Amino acid sequence: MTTVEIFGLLKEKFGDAILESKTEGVPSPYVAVAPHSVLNVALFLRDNEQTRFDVLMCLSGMDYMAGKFGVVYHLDSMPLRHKLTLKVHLTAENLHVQSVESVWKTADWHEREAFDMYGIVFDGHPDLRRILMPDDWEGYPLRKDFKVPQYYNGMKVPY
Amino acid sequence: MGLLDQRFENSNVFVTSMDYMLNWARLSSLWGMQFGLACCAIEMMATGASHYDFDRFGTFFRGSPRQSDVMIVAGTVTLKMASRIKTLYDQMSEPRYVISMGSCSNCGGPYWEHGYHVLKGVDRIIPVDVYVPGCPPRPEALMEGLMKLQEKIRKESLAKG
Amino acid sequence: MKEFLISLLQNQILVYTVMAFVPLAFVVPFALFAVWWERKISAHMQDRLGPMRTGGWHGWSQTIADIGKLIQKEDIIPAASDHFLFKLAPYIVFTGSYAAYAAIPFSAAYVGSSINIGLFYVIAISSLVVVGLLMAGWASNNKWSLFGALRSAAQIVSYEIPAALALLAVVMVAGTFDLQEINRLQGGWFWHWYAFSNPLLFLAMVIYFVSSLAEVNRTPFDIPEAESELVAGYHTEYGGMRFALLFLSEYANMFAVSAIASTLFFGGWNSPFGNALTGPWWGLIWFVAKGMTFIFIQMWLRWTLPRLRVDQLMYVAWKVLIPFAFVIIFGVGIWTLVVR
Amino acid sequence: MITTATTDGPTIRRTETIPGLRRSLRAHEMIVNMGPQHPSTHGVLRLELIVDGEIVVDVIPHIGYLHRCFEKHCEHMTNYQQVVPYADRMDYVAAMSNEFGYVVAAERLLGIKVSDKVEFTRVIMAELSRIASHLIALGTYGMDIGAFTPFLFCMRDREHILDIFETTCGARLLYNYMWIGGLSHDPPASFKDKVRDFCRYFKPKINELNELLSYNKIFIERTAGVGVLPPEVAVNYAVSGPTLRGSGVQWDLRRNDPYSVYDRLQFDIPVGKGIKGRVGDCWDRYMVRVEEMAQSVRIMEQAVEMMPSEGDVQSAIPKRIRPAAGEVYARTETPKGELGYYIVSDGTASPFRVKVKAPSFVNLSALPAMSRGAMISDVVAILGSIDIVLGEVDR
Repeated sequence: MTTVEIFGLLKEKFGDAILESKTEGVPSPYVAVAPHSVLNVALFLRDNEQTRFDVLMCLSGMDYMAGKFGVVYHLDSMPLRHKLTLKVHLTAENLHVQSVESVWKTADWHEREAFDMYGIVFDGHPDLRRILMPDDWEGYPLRKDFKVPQYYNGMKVPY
Repeated sequence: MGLLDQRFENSNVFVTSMDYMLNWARLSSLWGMQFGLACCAIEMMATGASHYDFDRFGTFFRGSPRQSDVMIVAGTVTLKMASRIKTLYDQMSEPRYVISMGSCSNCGGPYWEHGYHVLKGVDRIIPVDVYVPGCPPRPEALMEGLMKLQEKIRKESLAKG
Repeated sequence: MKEFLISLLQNQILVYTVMAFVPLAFVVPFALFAVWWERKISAHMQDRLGPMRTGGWHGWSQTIADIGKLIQKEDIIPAASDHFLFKLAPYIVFTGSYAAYAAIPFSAAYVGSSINIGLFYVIAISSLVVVGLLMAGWASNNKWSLFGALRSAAQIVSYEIPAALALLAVVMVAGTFDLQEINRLQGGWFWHWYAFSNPLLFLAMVIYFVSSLAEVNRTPFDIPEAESELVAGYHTEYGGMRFALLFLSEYANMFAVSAIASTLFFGGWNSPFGNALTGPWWGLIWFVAKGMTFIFIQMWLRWTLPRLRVDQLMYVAWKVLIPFAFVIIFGVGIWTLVVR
Repeated sequence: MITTATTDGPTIRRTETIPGLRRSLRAHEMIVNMGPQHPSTHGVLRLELIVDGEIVVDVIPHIGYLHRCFEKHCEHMTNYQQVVPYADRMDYVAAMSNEFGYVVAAERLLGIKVSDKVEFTRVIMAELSRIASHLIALGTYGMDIGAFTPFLFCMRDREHILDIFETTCGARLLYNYMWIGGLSHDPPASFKDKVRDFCRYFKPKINELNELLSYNKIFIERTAGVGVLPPEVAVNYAVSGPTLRGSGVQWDLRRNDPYSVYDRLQFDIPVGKGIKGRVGDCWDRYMVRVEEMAQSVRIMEQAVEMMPSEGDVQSAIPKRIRPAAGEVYARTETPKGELGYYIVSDGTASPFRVKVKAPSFVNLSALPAMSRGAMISDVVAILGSIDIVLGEVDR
């Protein structure tokens, strides 16, 4: 199925939770979803006979600058050989999005990484801890406004 | 300055030959610590393997820091890893030596500018005896580094500190 | 030899002290040589050269330098360890492996103590090693060490049984525990050696050899010090001279089990060619050569085989080797009845 | 108060909830800390093993000891080309494959089509890189199981590959060879002969490895039936590469989502069949790698014949790399599995965001699922069989 068809399918099923779909002007078309309905959409996409997205290829946190954040899901279907990009847009005031760890186990570490790097909180994640950075690290390094600390545990960080 | 120190100021036959023996033993048997951090570790493995064969110098790798003499810091030292490297260094028994292998552990390497999680040089936490430049250094370069360390050990003296 | 020394020194205690140090004059150079030998053998099996630079010719003095360096190393005793046991353990391990040499007949003219229960003594005293290893692992207060020690205790205790049973088969044929006597019974050509004179004893030899590998922690049974799992096993926390002592006793142990194997199954100091090339000195040469052959096989296996898992190790001991050893003992009993 | 000292981090009380385990320790359990300096963690991985005697109750991987801020660096580069050296340093065992993935993604973003000569050279390089990576994986796996010699044999064969790389681009390990739109150097005149020679040399060596290690009784005992990863779990964890194929799923991006010129080449996709144990055990994963090396040789033999000798390898390199605002997700099959680059461009000369889906990162996340209930020695075997590279896990 193409992104347009999937968008139609989702719109029919979830209504307002599906925000928009861009299929022109960008190399990768995508479907945007509201943060509070990601879990249901993900479950639907995985289990529906027409979509069967059994693989979450990639989950990326995003910082679009000026207080806008996002999460991008790249889905792949092994049996049906089609792909889909899901996007969730967030604002700096409310960095909460549903976790899809229960749908795709692989999301576990990806979500921890997005939390570690951007501070995006995945509600319902069983074990949301920092994954790459040390536990006592302050700040979210991949945010565009991140300032490198001068010292960490007594070690000088900048060159 | 005590009497003993003055005695050893001028090297005599006994001290020099003793020094020679002890230094020879130390420099011929530099057991490395078996741990690699990043890319350079692969080159370190290649150095230890058949084609280059570190064992020719008497160097082979021990898993335990207690039994190793030289720590080859092969790769990028991150802030999370730094305290562990310090611990490992502390666990080694004297006389111990450190070879910093590769640009990353020398000075941060390609990560010197934006590497918010990279320690810019392992010499900020432990003393380094020999720096081997390169990204990664070729096995020949690492051997050269080891031989430089041997030269350094050869000049050490038991009596003169 | 003892009589000669007594007549020379006129003092029993002095003589025994001297006699006790004679094997040391063999063990220490042997260990130095064997470590170098192992490194060269492994290197040549792996398309390498091994030590080449230390001491000139093919790095012959590599191990001497190693020992020289280990002597100079700082003596570290971890703060959280049990200091007394930590210090004691290497000596116990070494004592266990060295004491076995007292009863090993190096030559027709030399055996430290020609007791009539020599074999029994060797089996018994070498168990002391386990105590030392357990002590080392426990006292280090390191989990990897503890794992290594417990594994090695379980392993050595288990493999003592098939080893002892296999040796018992020889004792049944020979009718004596005296190692010197067992050697004499195998005199003559090499087909008089027990391994070749009796097919059942050949099997017993195989069982003994496998078990002895486990007893000295060699691959494929090197799980107590499994590099890739337990870092260095029970001697993880040992450095410097204490480590050297543990290392030395490992090699001493290797030769001890090889010596037992060659004594019981391959005629010990007997020449393979009947009455040719015999005599005390030739006996020593034959004995060491046979022991070295076994050590070479041990090294060969070590650099070829992977290692077993701890439960598979127990499986091999209790479900394979011990039943077979019993079968062999039974068979030897019947053989002895029928042949005699 | 019973305390359990770990060599790393603070002392943990039994009554405290352990992060990652989400419960406190039971009375018969013990924490064993494996790594970051441990001979068999293949780098600086740290595993917290919750053990009951020798049985592993749970495994908590701790990563990030080699987090080198790859994604931050990408955002700070002055142009897209400068990312390539950093991509090299992610999976440093198979750097060519990483570059390949990045240039495929960047070229898709820019809409560049490169010549056949470039494509075939890249394919040959990537396959050589695959063999080099698998050799290290198999060799170190032998070492994990306790056989030291296969490792040295593998490293010896790997040197032949590095020689080819060295004559082509001058570097042994990290190359910066593939550029967006081309290659840094024209392959030398002797390139094809060298590759052919290598193929001829290498084929018998696979049998040597099989005789020495693969069909060794002890090796099979140690690996068969250990660390079984059922196919549906594997897919749910999105593991990829030999780890996925070892579970019997025939999925290879070179075939299923072809990029470059792989659709013009003939090769098989080996999958785990559970010959020695069950489908998806360590031995299957190991054997998939061995068979893949033979397939890589096959690909190279074809590619060498199909590769045109004439042509400029730098003709398609753009003078100024400035893609229009947009994004691309491109994935390629590296030795470790599916390597995905998600590149977002905002129309400037430097990438706005580069996210890497690293195969090792994902494969490692399935480790706890595989190793619950195994023994400590098995954890080492399982970890070796999924073949992680920490540079890629931590990026």
